[in-house]
Amino acid sequence: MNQKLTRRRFIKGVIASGAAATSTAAWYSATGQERPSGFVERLVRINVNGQVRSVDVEPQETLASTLRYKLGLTGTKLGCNRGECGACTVLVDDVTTYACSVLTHSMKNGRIETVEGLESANGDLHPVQQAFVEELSPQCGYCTPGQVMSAVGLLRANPNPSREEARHAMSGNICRCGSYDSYLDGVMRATELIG
Amino acid sequence: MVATSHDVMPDIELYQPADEATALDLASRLGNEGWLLGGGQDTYGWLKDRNKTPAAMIELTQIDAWKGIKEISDGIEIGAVTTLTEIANNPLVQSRYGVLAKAASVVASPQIRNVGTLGGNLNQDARCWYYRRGLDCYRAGGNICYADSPEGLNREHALFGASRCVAVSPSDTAPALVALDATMVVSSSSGERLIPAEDFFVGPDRDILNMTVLNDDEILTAVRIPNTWANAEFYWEKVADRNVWDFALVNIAAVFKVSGGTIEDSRFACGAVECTPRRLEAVESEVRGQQRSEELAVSAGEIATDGARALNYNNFKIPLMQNLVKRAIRG
Amino acid sequence: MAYMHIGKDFTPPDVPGKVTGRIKYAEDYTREGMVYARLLTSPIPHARVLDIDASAALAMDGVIGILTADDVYPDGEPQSTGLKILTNEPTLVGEPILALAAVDEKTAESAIAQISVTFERLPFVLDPLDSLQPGGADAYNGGNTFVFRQGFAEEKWTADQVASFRAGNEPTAEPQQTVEYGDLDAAFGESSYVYEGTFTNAGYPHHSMEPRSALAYWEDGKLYLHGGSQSLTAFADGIAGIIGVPKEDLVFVNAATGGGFGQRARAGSVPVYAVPAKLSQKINRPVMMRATREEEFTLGGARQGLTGWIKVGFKPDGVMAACDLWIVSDNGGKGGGADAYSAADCISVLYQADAVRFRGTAIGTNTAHRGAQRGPGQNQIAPIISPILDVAADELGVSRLDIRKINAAMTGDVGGPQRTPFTSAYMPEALEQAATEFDWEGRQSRRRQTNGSKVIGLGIGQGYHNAGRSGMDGIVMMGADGRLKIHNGVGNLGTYSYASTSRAAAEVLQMPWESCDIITGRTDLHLPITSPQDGSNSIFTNTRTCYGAAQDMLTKMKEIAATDLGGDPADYDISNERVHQIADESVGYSYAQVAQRAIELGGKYTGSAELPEELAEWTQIAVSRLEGTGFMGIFHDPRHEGNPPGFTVTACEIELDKETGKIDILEMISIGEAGTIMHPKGMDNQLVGGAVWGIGLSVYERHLYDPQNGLPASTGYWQSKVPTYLDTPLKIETGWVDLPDPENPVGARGIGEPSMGSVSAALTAAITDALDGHIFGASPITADMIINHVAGTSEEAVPLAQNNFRG
Amino acid sequence: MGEIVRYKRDVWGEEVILGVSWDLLYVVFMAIVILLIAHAIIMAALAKKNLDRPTGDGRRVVRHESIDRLFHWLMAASILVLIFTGVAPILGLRVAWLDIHWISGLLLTFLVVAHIIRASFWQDFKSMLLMPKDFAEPFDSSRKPGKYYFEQKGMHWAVTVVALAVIVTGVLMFMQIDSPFWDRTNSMAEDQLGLVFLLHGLSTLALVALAATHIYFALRPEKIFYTRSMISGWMSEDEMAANHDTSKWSPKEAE
Repeated sequence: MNQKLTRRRFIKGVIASGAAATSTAAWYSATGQERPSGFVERLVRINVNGQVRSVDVEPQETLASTLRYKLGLTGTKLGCNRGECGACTVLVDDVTTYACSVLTHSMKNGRIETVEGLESANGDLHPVQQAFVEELSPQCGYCTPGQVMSAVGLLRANPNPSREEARHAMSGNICRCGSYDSYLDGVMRATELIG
Repeated sequence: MVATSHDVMPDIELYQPADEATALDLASRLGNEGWLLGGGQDTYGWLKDRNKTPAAMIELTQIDAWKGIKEISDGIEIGAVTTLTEIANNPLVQSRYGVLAKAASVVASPQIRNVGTLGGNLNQDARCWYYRRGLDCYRAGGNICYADSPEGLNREHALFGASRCVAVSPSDTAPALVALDATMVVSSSSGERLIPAEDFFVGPDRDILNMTVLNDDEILTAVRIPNTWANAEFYWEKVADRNVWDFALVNIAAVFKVSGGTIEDSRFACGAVECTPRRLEAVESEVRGQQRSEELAVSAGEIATDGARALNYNNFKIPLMQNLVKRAIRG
Repeated sequence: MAYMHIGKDFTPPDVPGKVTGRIKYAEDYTREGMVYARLLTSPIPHARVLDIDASAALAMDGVIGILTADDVYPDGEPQSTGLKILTNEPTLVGEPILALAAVDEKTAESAIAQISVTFERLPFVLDPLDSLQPGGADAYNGGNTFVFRQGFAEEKWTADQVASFRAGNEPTAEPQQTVEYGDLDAAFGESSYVYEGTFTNAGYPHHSMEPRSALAYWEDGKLYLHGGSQSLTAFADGIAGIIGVPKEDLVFVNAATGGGFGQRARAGSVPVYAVPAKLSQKINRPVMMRATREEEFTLGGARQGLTGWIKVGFKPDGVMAACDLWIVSDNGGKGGGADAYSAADCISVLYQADAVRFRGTAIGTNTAHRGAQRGPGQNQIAPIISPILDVAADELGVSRLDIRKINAAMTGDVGGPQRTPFTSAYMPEALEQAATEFDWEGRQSRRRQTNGSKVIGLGIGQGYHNAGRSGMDGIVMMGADGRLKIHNGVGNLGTYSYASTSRAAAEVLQMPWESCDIITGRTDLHLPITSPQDGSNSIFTNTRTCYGAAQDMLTKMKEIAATDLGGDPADYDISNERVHQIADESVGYSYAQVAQRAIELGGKYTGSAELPEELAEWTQIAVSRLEGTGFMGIFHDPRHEGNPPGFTVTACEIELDKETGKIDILEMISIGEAGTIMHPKGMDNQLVGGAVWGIGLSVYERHLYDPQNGLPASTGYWQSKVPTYLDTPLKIETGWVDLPDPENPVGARGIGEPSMGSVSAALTAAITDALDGHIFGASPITADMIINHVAGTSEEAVPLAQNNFRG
Repeated sequence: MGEIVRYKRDVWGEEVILGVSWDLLYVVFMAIVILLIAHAIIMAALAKKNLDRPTGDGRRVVRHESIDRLFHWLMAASILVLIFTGVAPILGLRVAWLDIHWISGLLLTFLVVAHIIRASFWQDFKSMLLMPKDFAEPFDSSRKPGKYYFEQKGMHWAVTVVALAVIVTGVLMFMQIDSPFWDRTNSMAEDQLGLVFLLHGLSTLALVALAATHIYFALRPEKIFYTRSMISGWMSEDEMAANHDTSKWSPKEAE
């Protein structure tokens, strides 16, 4: 327990005549007030890989937690859980996003796509996946789902990127094995596969 | 009680107000127990580490009024929860305020720019490693600075304006906005106040616990950039260790009004050398009315670091800052 | 030789699973009733736990139990360096003290905060030279160094000796280890250019992408352990011992590993996997222990930092006459490695110096544990020695390429203090190929060209690591379906060597790849022992075993065919998945038939008799379980002779901005010399991956500790500066010499480690080139160092400090 | 509320003292205000009995030499500046207080040291000494004091103790920040540092209370001639006779 009492909190205490701030939930229940509007409901319906799923999501839950531990979509990896590596990259409305560093509640209105949702109905790999296989882009593979999602996001926005554009778009993904060159080969190959 | 490595978001409430009034009301009711949430890129690390323990998050990104870039009578207004990606790619910003577009385009990484907001980038907390580790240093309300000592890891710390705390302003967009003479629109349930960008940030001498002058009940809702420096020549550069993720070792934003090779007027701001973006007024007056030249660049560069007080491992920032000023003047 | 598989690209079977996210890493598994464990780690760099009060935590809802060092070591902790499962005597911040299991991670974290641990704080030290000072703190309880078979010892220099070394002079203290060959004095006497100076290498953290999380549960007396490792059976063999479970009762499940660069090769580097295993045993629930990125920094450890003095002499023609090397290495909080010796060995191998002397002392510090990690010593010395070679070349008027060619190792040469002959060595060819493909000569006109504040630097560098072991076992099986099952105990660390070595077996049996299955990923599939997958050895080591096992199967096929169908085994050959008479191809068996016959015959054909002697215990267990289930080819690999080297050469062109200290690598080419290339794309991956590591080592990666309090400051990717897409070249060209090595049946040697060293050597050479021959004598060379050098400013850094900013 | 000491974790996670709980500032401030208001009310209720106040007219005697007055007011000013600059950040005022604070602190330190030396060798040190017999003074209306009456001596010595505490801890704290004279180090252990902060905080609280009390009494109508004397240097013989025993204090006549 942190005994820290910030000076500003003291001021607030003085101004508010000593009404100590506590946990808001406790405060509202103690004061008998209704919670202000905007308070989130835990049960949400989220669109993941084209399927709408009902999930009980804690207010503070990150999207990566929901995907991995509530929906079993373990393709989304946690490399750092701090937005410093990119292994958890998913697409939300086609935009690359660190799933470890957004709240599920913030993304609940978006179209969420993970690496598991890329294959076609008949099981064909997505061109990016196919290209990554052909170019042997992954090494250890732990960052690969994130790299795949970044590449897919790039190619949706720009189906014909230069290698330089590709590396900028992919730059939010660390590969500790150092397979950047092979991933870029893969992205360039994917542009050919997409045609 | 013993230090352990945390990684899981602790219990915390979340509010997602859909309109301005509710958000302002929440901010005022929750005070410093409420954490304003933009893109959250400088939030979840704090919370997972349990180094900041607000009771609730107030998410601002659902409020459309605070999003987007629009023209106003004098310049443009950028909503505070507009993403950095949108700012970097916005044609209006790119064409008129290129220095801001450039600055926004090199923040952190693409994914962080995709959800990270302008307001978040401006309000982000100090990146001093000790502070981030959750140590009870001055900035955390304690009574010590671990970085400002002969052995402290202070390579990334301040040259100017240190007062017990030696952390620097980590923002890339802040110097650009100071250079552009932007105005911060700050709202609370009791009204709105306009703060010049330069005065929005606060050093440890005046407030060691905060990086900006925002009060607990206030929300930065928009940034207005006047026409004064629209379409001006500009220089932007960020020098960081790595070209992705890293915060600037020093960055510079400069805008110029040039006529016939003569710099009629200019504004310079450097980041990562002080707790606030550092406006370089002495440089501005040095170059006013002068032709761009190497000699001018050198003399202005030296003036730029007058009064710098280096720590043990950030000496290099002095020549680096001088060099960036030189480069800005060379154009 | 025209191979069917070798030298050809293929898709390793796990790749689709990697691009679809389907392949499972340890933390992707769940188990009914699984609970979550988190670690409580030491907040103090050196301490003794006096008391643990977990009563408040254990009383919390959802808390299941805790595991302490007392549970793990009922007879007391081992009194030696080396990682412990849990400890009451932490010697670094972040060392695990106890683990707590709860119904979810959040509860576990909250509960850990309620545990009160009383520590006795002990003096700590973060730099070996500080520990060597009279009165300097000792990192361990009982000394600052650990002598094998003798125990802890304290080693001190005089204050003058430390000061003199820090001032740049040759250490005068007595080294722990001295190795030398040749007449050093005479060799220096012949030298017309002598360089002498000190240097520092920071350690660099392992930081594999997958933190070392692990899941363990017990079922039917067997321990199932899911964890990431670089080596499958070698790791399982070791971790069984650490946990204290009989080998036959351990099932190690490890389909994929999220990065392994040395620190996950041996169980001794990851004893923390015993935590979920023991905790699961204690609380009788499946336990998932998830490690955080911060914990991964500490658990993952780092390469040793080196502080040294080097003196190198060159004859007028550029021949390296002598190298004298004195290194104080940082053994971290848990003992280290032999990097310093390997650094000297590497100089001897790569530059064929007439005389070499190595003196070294290894001292503990209260920092992350040190050990195997991509190029022990060879790669740290690469950025130090390469610029020296260039300055010597310029001084002597020899071209920088020629000075490397003159000194290059070739077949017939010997290397290292032991004067070990190479199995084969084609360094001149590699240099030539790199120079040609890079147009080294043509580019010389660009050397030191300036463009504003930017200046061009050119660099060429070499990398080396011993790249092959032997003495392991191989098993191949075939069922009545005629498919070849290659039992491969090589770990899946991302090099695909588990697959490319398996191709040696397919090659022997001329088996279409589609008809082969690699049996791997979990030890209950009965896999033979292998060497740990460190030291660039898998390709050499395990092509030998796979090849040998398939050869055994081939011999047996011919025997069966000859017995059944007449003639002598020598009259038989194979093609199109048939064993048949050479004279009449219609007389023979399909593989399915011969396998069926083998199963009917049993005995040696199914692993029931006439097994090779000296099979490892681990392999024997596998064989005993496979016995009678199919046609078996089995092999125990005899020892090879000589040193199979892995060599690389890298050339690069950089643009260095003197005003910002930033380096842009414009072009880079890396050439591998690793015998026959098994798998071109895999080889390419090793070269480009090694390049990124080399760039990290040379200019980015940090290993920082706060000297005031011993806290690690580079626990995440951000602070440790792992290179990104935009810090590495847009395109790294690769190539290889591709000449076979005689000591390997398919001619192959390994490559993983040298690919990093040559890049570091070339890059630092290019930096020195761009700065008119300035030698930093350090890795990494960060932007601030370049800015300070150019501006003539300096920081008040402690000279030769390893875990802090260096001068 | 309720806590006196604030704690923090040191760099290794162990709980150490951080300083005084600034909630106490509020408590002390309110307590002093209440006490003084109570005093004022009581005094007002008793006021009728004390109608004949000594007059300031007539012959004047020297109470405070100009140098002493200068010392007093400089000390007063520096203490007030110190209190204001020290309390401002606690109250959340965004002022650049630290430099002013330590400069005032240095001034105060200098003045105090100079005053101690002066008082020890050149001033009538005895006049300020608080003797055991002085403790009877408040309870015996027949006893009149010398130059300083009991409460004044008490105030002086309380301020002395508190000011010395605040100065000693302040100097130690000053040594923990960067100054024009040195670059700071982290040589003081965190638990010791916390203790210094705590003592500085506690003495600050005491100083606030004493300063408030002192100012209150200085402004009381029946005492205001003392304040006048601290400004102008003199008091009337009438005032002296009414409040002091001239056998114990015989000041020279004012010009």
